[in-house]
Amino acid sequence: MDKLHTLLAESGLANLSLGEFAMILVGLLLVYLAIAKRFEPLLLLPIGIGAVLVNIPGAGLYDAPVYGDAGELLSPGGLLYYIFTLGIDTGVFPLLIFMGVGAMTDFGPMLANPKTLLLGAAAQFGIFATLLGALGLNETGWFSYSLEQAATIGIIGSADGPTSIFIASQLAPEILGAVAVAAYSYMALVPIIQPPIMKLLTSAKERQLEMKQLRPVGKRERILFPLMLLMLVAMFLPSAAPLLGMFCFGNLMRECGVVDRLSDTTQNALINIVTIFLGLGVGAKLNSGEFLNMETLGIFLLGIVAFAIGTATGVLMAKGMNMVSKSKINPLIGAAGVSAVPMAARVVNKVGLQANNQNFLLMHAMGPNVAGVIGSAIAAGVMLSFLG
Amino acid sequence: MDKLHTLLAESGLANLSLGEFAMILVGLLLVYLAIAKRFEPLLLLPIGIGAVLVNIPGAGLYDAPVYGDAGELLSPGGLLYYIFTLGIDTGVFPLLIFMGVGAMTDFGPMLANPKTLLLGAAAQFGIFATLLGALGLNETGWFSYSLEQAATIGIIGSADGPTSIFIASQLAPEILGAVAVAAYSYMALVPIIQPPIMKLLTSAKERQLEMKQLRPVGKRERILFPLMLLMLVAMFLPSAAPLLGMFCFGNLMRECGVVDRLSDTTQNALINIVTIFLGLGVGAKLNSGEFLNMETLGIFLLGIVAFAIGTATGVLMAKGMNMVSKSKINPLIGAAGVSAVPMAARVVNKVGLQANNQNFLLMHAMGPNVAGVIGSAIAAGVMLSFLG
Amino acid sequence: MDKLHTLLAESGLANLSLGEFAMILVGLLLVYLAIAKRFEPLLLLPIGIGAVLVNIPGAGLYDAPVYGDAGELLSPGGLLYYIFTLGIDTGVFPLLIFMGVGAMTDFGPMLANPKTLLLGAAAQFGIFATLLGALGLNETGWFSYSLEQAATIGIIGSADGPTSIFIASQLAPEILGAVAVAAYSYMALVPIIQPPIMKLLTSAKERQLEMKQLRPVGKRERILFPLMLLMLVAMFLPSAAPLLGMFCFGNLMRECGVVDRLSDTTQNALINIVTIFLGLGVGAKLNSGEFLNMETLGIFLLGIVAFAIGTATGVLMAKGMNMVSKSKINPLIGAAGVSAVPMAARVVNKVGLQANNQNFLLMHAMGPNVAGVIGSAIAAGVMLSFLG
Amino acid sequence: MSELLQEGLQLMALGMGTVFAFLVILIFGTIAMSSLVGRFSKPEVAAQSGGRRKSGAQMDQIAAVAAAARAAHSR
Amino acid sequence: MSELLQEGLQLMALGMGTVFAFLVILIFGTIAMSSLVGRFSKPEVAAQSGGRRKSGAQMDQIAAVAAAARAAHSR
Amino acid sequence: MSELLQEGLQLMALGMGTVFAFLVILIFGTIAMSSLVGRFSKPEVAAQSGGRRKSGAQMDQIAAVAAAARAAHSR
Ligand code: NA
Ligand code: NA
Ligand code: NA
Repeated sequence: MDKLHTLLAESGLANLSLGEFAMILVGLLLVYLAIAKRFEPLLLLPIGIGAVLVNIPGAGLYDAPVYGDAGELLSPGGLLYYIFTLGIDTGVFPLLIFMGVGAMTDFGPMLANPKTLLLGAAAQFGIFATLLGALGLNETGWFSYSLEQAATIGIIGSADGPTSIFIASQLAPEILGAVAVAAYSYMALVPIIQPPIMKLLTSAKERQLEMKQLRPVGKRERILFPLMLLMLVAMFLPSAAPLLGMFCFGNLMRECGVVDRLSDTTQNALINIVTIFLGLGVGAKLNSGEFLNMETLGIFLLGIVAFAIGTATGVLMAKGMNMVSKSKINPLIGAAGVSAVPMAARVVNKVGLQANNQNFLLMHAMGPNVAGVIGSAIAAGVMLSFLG
Repeated sequence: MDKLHTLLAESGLANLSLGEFAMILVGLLLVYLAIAKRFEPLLLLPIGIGAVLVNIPGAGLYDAPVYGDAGELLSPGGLLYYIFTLGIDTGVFPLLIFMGVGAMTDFGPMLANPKTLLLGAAAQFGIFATLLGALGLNETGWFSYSLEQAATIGIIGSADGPTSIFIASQLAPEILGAVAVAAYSYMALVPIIQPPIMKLLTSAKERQLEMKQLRPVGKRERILFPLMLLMLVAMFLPSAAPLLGMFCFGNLMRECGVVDRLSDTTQNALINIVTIFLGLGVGAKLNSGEFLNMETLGIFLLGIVAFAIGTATGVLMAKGMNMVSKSKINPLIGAAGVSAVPMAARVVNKVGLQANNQNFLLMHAMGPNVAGVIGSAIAAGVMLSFLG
Repeated sequence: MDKLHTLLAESGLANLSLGEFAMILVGLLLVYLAIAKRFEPLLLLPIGIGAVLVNIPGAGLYDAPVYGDAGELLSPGGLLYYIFTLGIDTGVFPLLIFMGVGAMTDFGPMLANPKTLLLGAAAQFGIFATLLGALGLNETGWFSYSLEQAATIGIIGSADGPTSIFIASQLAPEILGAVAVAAYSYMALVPIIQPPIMKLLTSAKERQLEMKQLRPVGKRERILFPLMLLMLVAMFLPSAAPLLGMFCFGNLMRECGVVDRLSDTTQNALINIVTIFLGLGVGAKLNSGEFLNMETLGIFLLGIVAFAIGTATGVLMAKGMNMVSKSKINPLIGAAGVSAVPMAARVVNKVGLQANNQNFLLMHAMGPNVAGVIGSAIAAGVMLSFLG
Repeated sequence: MSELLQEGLQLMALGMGTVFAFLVILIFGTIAMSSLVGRFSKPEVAAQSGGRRKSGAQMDQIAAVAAAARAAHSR
Repeated sequence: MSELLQEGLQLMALGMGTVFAFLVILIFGTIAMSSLVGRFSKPEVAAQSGGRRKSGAQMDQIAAVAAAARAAHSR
Repeated sequence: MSELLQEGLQLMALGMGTVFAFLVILIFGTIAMSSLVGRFSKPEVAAQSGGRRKSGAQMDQIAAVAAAARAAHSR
């Protein structure tokens, strides 16, 4: 009977704190959003399950292993602990994902119209405005973000999951969970966040503007571009080299045509395996102590501001470019500069078609879209260099 | 000439102990059973090769690495050492396999006829009877199993490889090799072990009973079931959360329909890679010191008893249910409650067809079969909670 | 402004040493050779990128992690550091590649004509002659190779990438980068290195010799061969057991016919993932301190000598065998004994066709070709036993 | 009876009790869940387990756009 | 204005400056690269991104020969 | 001659000796194995290396039953 009492005393119900209960609900909410609303399911489903698992009292899935004096294993750690410690704390998983994203990225549209890179630069203003916003919130007295935390929150505006997770792991691991969830949630909400801003800042006539078809891009340009990008990073911003180095490596494997078996595996088995582990590991950071507080509320508030500002500055930059350049671009494609690949480009296409049903902007929006990935990796590099 | 002597003195033949020789033969026997008899080849082939490799004197495949005072690597460890230490001691590999098994499991038949879950419960009696049997053997004075070891031996009766290996890694790593080999061997022997017991406990008329076709099961039920199971585990038996949590996660990836690329990788590349390493790592525990003794003999004796008792209690439970319920089930399907997915369900189908050539029981037996997986994971959780 | 100075001061250009600049050029050269010249692109592309990344000053991709007193992570390490430390220093990646190569190897042609194994033995003379050559170079006073380094340089003559990397990781990690690059480069240059030597040592009439078609080889022989090879290694040369054990395991998975899903994954996802990491990790050893010196020059000089001598002794052995045996073989196939699978066999085929356009030697050359893999693994084992 | 054997009996009782209790709860949970799903949802076509169901939304997004890009852009 | 806020402003100026500077350099680099490629290379068929292009040389070498071996040898 | 060079010669002799000795043993082993297989086994169709040979038994068991379940159960 004694043992029965122990078992009952160890049951989840008997030990569940209110915080754990709330976090399990948060995990289930993420699972719901992933499945029923298709919110970035590849990440939010594993994150949600990770959050549920880590908050089961007594399950020990995030326990550290215990070693004896001679280094022998006394008690093994939990699965989520190993995943987080080996893959996320070290930055390894986000970098591998970035390699995979590189192998999935087609730079063709950007190479055909390189000035769209400027749109990818402008949209990064969302990152830094949000950083300032976070520091401004401190002035209310309700929040107390460090500069590292503010920078990490700003990077939500990169609209780029692995970049956000990598920066959080390097600068402010204590808010990694909230930042990752905010980043992926808002990426999924891009079709709701962006269109009103895009319409507010453009006239119907601007939105109707059709762009001329992009020139085809040859194989050599595709091969040389990632190498050139890597060299520029090496010369000017080495702190961005881990992120952009792996990205360029992935893209080079894709385009070079001589290592297709490596490229295929990178785009499939490898990125899928790492995605599962990355998601579970991020979910493991969704514990009540680090998540259920004002700071998290601020993160979600600021995150959506970051997306909105990035969208706006992207569109405004496009309008500015039209003032000085004679080859006009449709200012809507500036909104794709936030990245959120490829959701933002699709949104641009949709809003363009609403204004003019012959106006197919998808390919034109892909340029700023992938430019936004580069732009926010550069912004991330500046932050690492400034704060790291 | 000096060096030649060294080389000869280091040769396997010169150093092979009788125990190592015997264990190499055991490894080759497992390879033979895997290839020629198709005994669970996915596991027994790597286990057999692992056993051969670890018993080659001087090959150093299970050597621990040696570090200097400053933490620098003086001498690298052996491959099997790394695999075992990182993947099995930690419990990581069995849990990943369980995720993969979850992604391969179809709960449809069980959802269509949930009362078959009771059969999966009853068959777990084999586990606990065997635990008692192991402790009883101690009374002979020839054996001296600890309670942890007895529990680990009992879990062979789960007829579930990763569950057995996980429990052994947590409770009694010193008998992991023998327990894993016994578990997989008897799973392969299910077509020989089960039919006599099934026929002994049922009349020909009972065996002829046809069951009505199962209702189709909708997508929502399939998605909600793993979530519900996970919540029940979280509430009532957190110690089972690592095993069942990963299992439910895998199954949810399979059924939710929004992360098919993750589900595919989980069912293929990921589970295959982990299976190879798990097998090699288990094989590395087949050393003469831990394997060639009375305890191992007892493990093999008790393991088959566990299977037999589980089969019997599953069938008897089915007969009991027929006494109180008006919708009759064919008692043969109770035998599938031991798990051994899907071998036990096939055996049920075959024995059913022998009695009545129109009696297709395969789908009906899949319900208790997967229920047995859940049942033995629950039993494992109780043991971890009681003894961990 | 202060921070801007910091950023500029941290830029790659400001910190790039001449050595780093040179090594980045070396990395780019390898990338060029991989893509434009198709020099073993699966390895040389990742090696080249790894070399570029590791030589970007301030990028920190090869930084070791820093831990606090309580074992907590103060500063995470770089990706290439983790890859190298976990996968190459330990010897794990080369062994996994060897498993994959085993799963891709068809021993059929060798089993049909086992005496071609002698050719694979003779060609290993290149390894040991080069070892002597390296020690001889010491006499000039310009080089100072240790015995371990000389042996590692010799193993370039194995014409087998993973064997070279494994031996270097175990005996002389400080020259691993140069040795790996030399090994893969010369493997790519086999079509240029071998033909002149082959033509020099054979008469046109010898080259025209057609060989009779090989007998078909049954499944049982294919299954038993890797097991027999493994047993012989266990008995006579345990130090070769890690390499040949994994090789035989891979081949057994391929041939046994009962674990095709493991074999498929080994030949695809697993070997591709490990290849990417192995390449990046090897590239991380291409730093100016260890690469830009006389020793590296010597390694490249000696490496080509090793290939040339191995080719010559393989051909001469074939001619010798023709003197004592009545079933004649075309001496060209001796050149395939250096391994460089399958490049060397293709070269043999091409040279044979030049002499006689009906003379298809590809299959006949595959025997010595895979024999060369075994032969050099044995040679590697002797070195490990002698020096390890 | 040895103390160990007594502990074993205790573990057996506890274990089988828990297994049955848990699976009985699971049965009721499953029945309730299925009936709720049946009541509150539109008639649904019986789903096929696993495998790919709908095509469009399934593909990884990046891959999808990359494919679109390829198709539309570089002919 | 707090010191933190000042640092934030500094970081913003530095960050946006670097992002624009870098991407402008990248634009010029890309234009230069494309025009060089256009000038110094034979007219090239527009490439399709990723995927398999040429078939022969693509396959892993060992696999290729293994396949050849199978086809030619054991019928 | 330096001591190192002597050691090198020793290693060469030992190495080539071992390589030849091992491969000669392997030749005899292979010939013996092949002839034993030929003598004691029924005439066998020449096998194709690697790849899938027989279909039925190849599939992973769980997957097999899952597939069966799908086919038979939820249409
Ligand atoms: Na971005
Ligand atoms: Na079971
Ligand atoms: Na070789």
